[in-house]
Amino acid sequence: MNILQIFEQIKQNTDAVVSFQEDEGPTPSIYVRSDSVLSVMTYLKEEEALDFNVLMNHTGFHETESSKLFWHLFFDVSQDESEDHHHEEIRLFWHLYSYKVEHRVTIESSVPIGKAQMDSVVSLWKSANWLEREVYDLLGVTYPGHPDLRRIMLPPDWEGHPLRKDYVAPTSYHGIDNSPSALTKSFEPKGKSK
Amino acid sequence: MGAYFQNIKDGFTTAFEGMSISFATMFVRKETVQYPEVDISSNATIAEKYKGSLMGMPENYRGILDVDLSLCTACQICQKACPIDCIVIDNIKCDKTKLSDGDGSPVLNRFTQKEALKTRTVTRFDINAAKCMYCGLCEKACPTSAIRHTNQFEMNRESQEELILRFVSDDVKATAEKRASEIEAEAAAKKAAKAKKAQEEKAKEKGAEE
Amino acid sequence: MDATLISIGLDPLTAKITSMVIISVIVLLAFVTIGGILTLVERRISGFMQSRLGPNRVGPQGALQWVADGVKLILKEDLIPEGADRKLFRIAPYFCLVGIFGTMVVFPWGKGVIVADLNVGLFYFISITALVVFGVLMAGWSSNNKWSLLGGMRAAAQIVSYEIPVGMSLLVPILISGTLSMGGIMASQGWLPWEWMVFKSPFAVLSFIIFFIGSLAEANRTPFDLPEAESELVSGYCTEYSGFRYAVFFLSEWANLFVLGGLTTSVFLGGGNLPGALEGFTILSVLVYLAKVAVVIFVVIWLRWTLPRFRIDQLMSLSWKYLLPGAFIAFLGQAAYMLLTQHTPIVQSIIAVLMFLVFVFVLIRFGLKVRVSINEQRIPVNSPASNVS
Amino acid sequence: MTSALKTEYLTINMGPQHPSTHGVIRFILKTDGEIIYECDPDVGYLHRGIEKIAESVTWQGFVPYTDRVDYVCAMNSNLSYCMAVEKLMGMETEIPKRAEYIRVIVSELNRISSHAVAIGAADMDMGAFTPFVHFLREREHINDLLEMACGARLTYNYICIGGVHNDLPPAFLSKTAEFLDHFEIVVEQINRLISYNQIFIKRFANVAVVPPKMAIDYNLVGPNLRGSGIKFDVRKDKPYSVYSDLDFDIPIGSGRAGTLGDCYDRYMVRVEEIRESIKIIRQCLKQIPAGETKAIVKSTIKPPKGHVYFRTETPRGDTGYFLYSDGKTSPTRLKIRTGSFTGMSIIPEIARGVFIADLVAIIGSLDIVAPELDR
Repeated sequence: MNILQIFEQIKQNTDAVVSFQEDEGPTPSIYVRSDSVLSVMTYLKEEEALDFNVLMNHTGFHETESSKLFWHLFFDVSQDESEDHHHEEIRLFWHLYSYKVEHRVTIESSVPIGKAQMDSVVSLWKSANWLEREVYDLLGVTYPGHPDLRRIMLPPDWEGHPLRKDYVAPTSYHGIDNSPSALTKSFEPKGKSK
Repeated sequence: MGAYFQNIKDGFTTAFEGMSISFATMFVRKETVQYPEVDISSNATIAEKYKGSLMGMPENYRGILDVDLSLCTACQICQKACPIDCIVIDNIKCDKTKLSDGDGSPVLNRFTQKEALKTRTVTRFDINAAKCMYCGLCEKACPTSAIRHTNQFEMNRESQEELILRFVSDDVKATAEKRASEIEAEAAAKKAAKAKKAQEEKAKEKGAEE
Repeated sequence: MDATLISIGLDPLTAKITSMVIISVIVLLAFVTIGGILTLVERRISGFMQSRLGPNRVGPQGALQWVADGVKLILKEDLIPEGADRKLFRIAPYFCLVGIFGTMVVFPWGKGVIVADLNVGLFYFISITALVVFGVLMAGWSSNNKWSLLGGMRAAAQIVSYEIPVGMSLLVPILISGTLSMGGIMASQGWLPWEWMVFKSPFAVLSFIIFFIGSLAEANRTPFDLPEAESELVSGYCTEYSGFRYAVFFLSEWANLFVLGGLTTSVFLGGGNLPGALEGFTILSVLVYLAKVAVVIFVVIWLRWTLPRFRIDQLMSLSWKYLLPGAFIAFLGQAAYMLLTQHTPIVQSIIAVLMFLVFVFVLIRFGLKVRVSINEQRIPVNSPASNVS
Repeated sequence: MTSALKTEYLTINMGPQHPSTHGVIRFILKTDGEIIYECDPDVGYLHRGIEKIAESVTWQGFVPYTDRVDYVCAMNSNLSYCMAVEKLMGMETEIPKRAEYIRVIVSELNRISSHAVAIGAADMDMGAFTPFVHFLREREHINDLLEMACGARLTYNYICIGGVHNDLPPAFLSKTAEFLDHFEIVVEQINRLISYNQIFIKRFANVAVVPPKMAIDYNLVGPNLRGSGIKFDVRKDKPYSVYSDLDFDIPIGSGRAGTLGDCYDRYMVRVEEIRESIKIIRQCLKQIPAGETKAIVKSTIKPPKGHVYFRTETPRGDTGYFLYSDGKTSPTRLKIRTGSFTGMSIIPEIARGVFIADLVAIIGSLDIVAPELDR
């Protein structure tokens, strides 16, 4: 089943707010508003004809440009969401696959950076457990409903979420100095902007 | 009960099988390369001294970087290609043919005089061998094959500073800088002369007008 | 030696004490040397089995590697971990050492070359090696390290379990020779292979196999090296040991290997027996004995570098479900066999020769297998000569 | 063993430096004597922030970093990343045929060497050191071949966006053929040495059974998934590169020593995959065409805005590269979903009620490589 058919099915059978995105790269995705992600996922998993039994990947990134926000114009963003929402957001991706039907789908959603919260899908796929922990660790998205949400890659007392674009690496950690030496500095590029 | 005796039988026969192989291995050639005695960077020695089945070093082995400054055009492509910033190149505008040693042969560049006048000269070419990850991207990016990997891999030094390969010596740098300032001065003098001439002409024109 | 000392003018008591001291020093040095050399031998052999050369830098072909290792270990700092039971920690290695070196008293180096041919020699042998358990358990407990503790507990469970099948299987040679003395057991065998204890009856073969497997387990050799299973327990009971104390553990472990070989040889493989014509050449007897021990040690090393390790429950099930019933069968079977054939020694001899022929047949089968494997491994690959272009 | 005999649990810290964790992984074990009651894997000791680094290097400059994601099969990591970028740029049809074949040859050679290490390490965990060294010896031959192709033994950086960096040296193909003839026999010999050994089978059989449903739920991939009896291989089911032209089988677990999906099944799937890889390379050596080895690619590429999730079959299973491009010279987001990561997440569940020695077997049979796990 191709992604357009899947999109139509979702649109017909759930009351979720979805839209089809095809202009972004070789794999089109289905955009789902953050509050209906869990219901769409449950539908995708449990509908026999779709039967998405694998969550291959779950990830996200920090979108600093507001170009993506036109989606919210379409979908009538409620007023109570914070102002940060209109500047920066975290876009989340789920890549699903079905060993039975042998088709795949990319689900996309976004949460505002000030209120980075997403429903956990651990109840549907157990592989979501570690993947969501990783997103929480590196991007700072919290998952209410996750059984064991703690840092996975970084130490428990680490501050900040490194994959956010505004993250500044600490110069020291528990007394371990991380600032570059004179030697390293002399090799820092001048012309290259990094 | 059958499984019980099957276990015993399988235990003995498979152990027997395994023992035959480990015993046989004792009589087959050994793969150890006795490194300092066998010079592994030379294929000839390896063929002569070493009886195992490992090969010597290939032609395109990616060892410690080396730069042929007579080929370098100071274009800084390698510096940009390096993913970990272990190459630093500084350059200045300079007449390279003047940068010669006693017998008159050019030190830095073998370009013709005309070209040399236009090219830039490297005043700093440092490679941090401690940081280099030997990926070969600089070698592939270089348009003149000035930077390349050698088949050397031995480079133990006492400090990190000694691991920095400096290809331009301070003398050459000083000479180049001196020459550059001379060129600048010459250019400035020329410009000044030109300006003066222009002024004089202007004055002349003014005088003629008057 | 006493007599020599008395003849140069010492009184009998002093002579006795002096000779004991001299003998102890000789024995200690001999065992240290044997243990040391065996570490080297093991490393070289394992190297050859893995297409490597093994240590070959110190001395000709690495012959002095063990000395260098020993010196290094002695010079190292002696660490005792924080929170360790210091007394037990210090004393534990010596229990292992005494357990192994104590066997020296009844160790038959050859025909007639034995310190004390006790009439309960074999019994003494089994009892004194049990001291090793205490050393290992103490080391594991006192280290204040959970991995060490697990190693110590495993060792205790393992060695205590395997004492039983080993003891049972040794009853068969005792039945055949009718004595517990090491010299007596050795004397009851001849120099020809089919006169050895192992080929005397089918049940002797069974008891030999059980004894060999069981003593591997008692010496903590792979496939039974659970107490110091490297990939599981880091280094088991000796994880926290360093320096001289570690060297003592190390040494007693390899000396134990020699003891294992020695016991197997003297009880089952004919010891240092010589043909009648050569009777009296003690040195030759010792050499024959040592050669046999070397073969047994080689087999043990070879097994170690071939087989994977058991799991603890499989280890226990092997001991209680396979070896122990086997040992009982061997013991009862041997008794019945002797009862049936006691008046027909010729039948006994024929069966012994047959057993030996079966063994030779197995050896030939094995040789053919090895030849095939060697040929398979000799298929050329990446020949360096062709690489030079 | 009644509940009246229950004792206090012993908390043991296994790792981060432990001989059997193959890298830096830590397990916090709650045990009852030797039996594990609870196992909590603590990962992240090798987290080098490769995904963060990607945000500041160029698209081409990231290729050497993919070597470091999984150094046991660097060639496959190169391939995954480069194909993902090519897909993002829409240039997957421009790759020359010869380059595709070279890519398949080198990545299958690398798969063999990776499986050799995986199998050897599993043997070593079981206490048999010799097979491990034998496998490493064979791996050295492969390293020699790959060094001949690209000049490095471990971190190759050979496959680049648009093809491969340089053509194979003339002797490469004949030497590879020679090696395969040698290796096919030797691998069977090493199997006789260890894989068919009764003690070894008993150690691996019926340990840590992963039923097919659980394997899917936890998203096990690659040999671990196939060990549970699910016939899925990205090379066959979603073919990329020239795999659709090649003929090979997908070995799956069948419970040959006990239960379907036990450690021995996962182990033997790898052994059989080595044979399949040999088959693939032999076909490639026959079919490889002459021609260019690299498509024309700009020195600084800027893929169009968009995202892609590209899957390839690496030795540790279906590895996914998620790329998001903003049309700049470096990725906005790069995420690597690796086989070890999902493989590791199943351990708390299957390592309940097993011996400590079995946990070692589980790690060995799942073939977890710490740098790939943490990235």
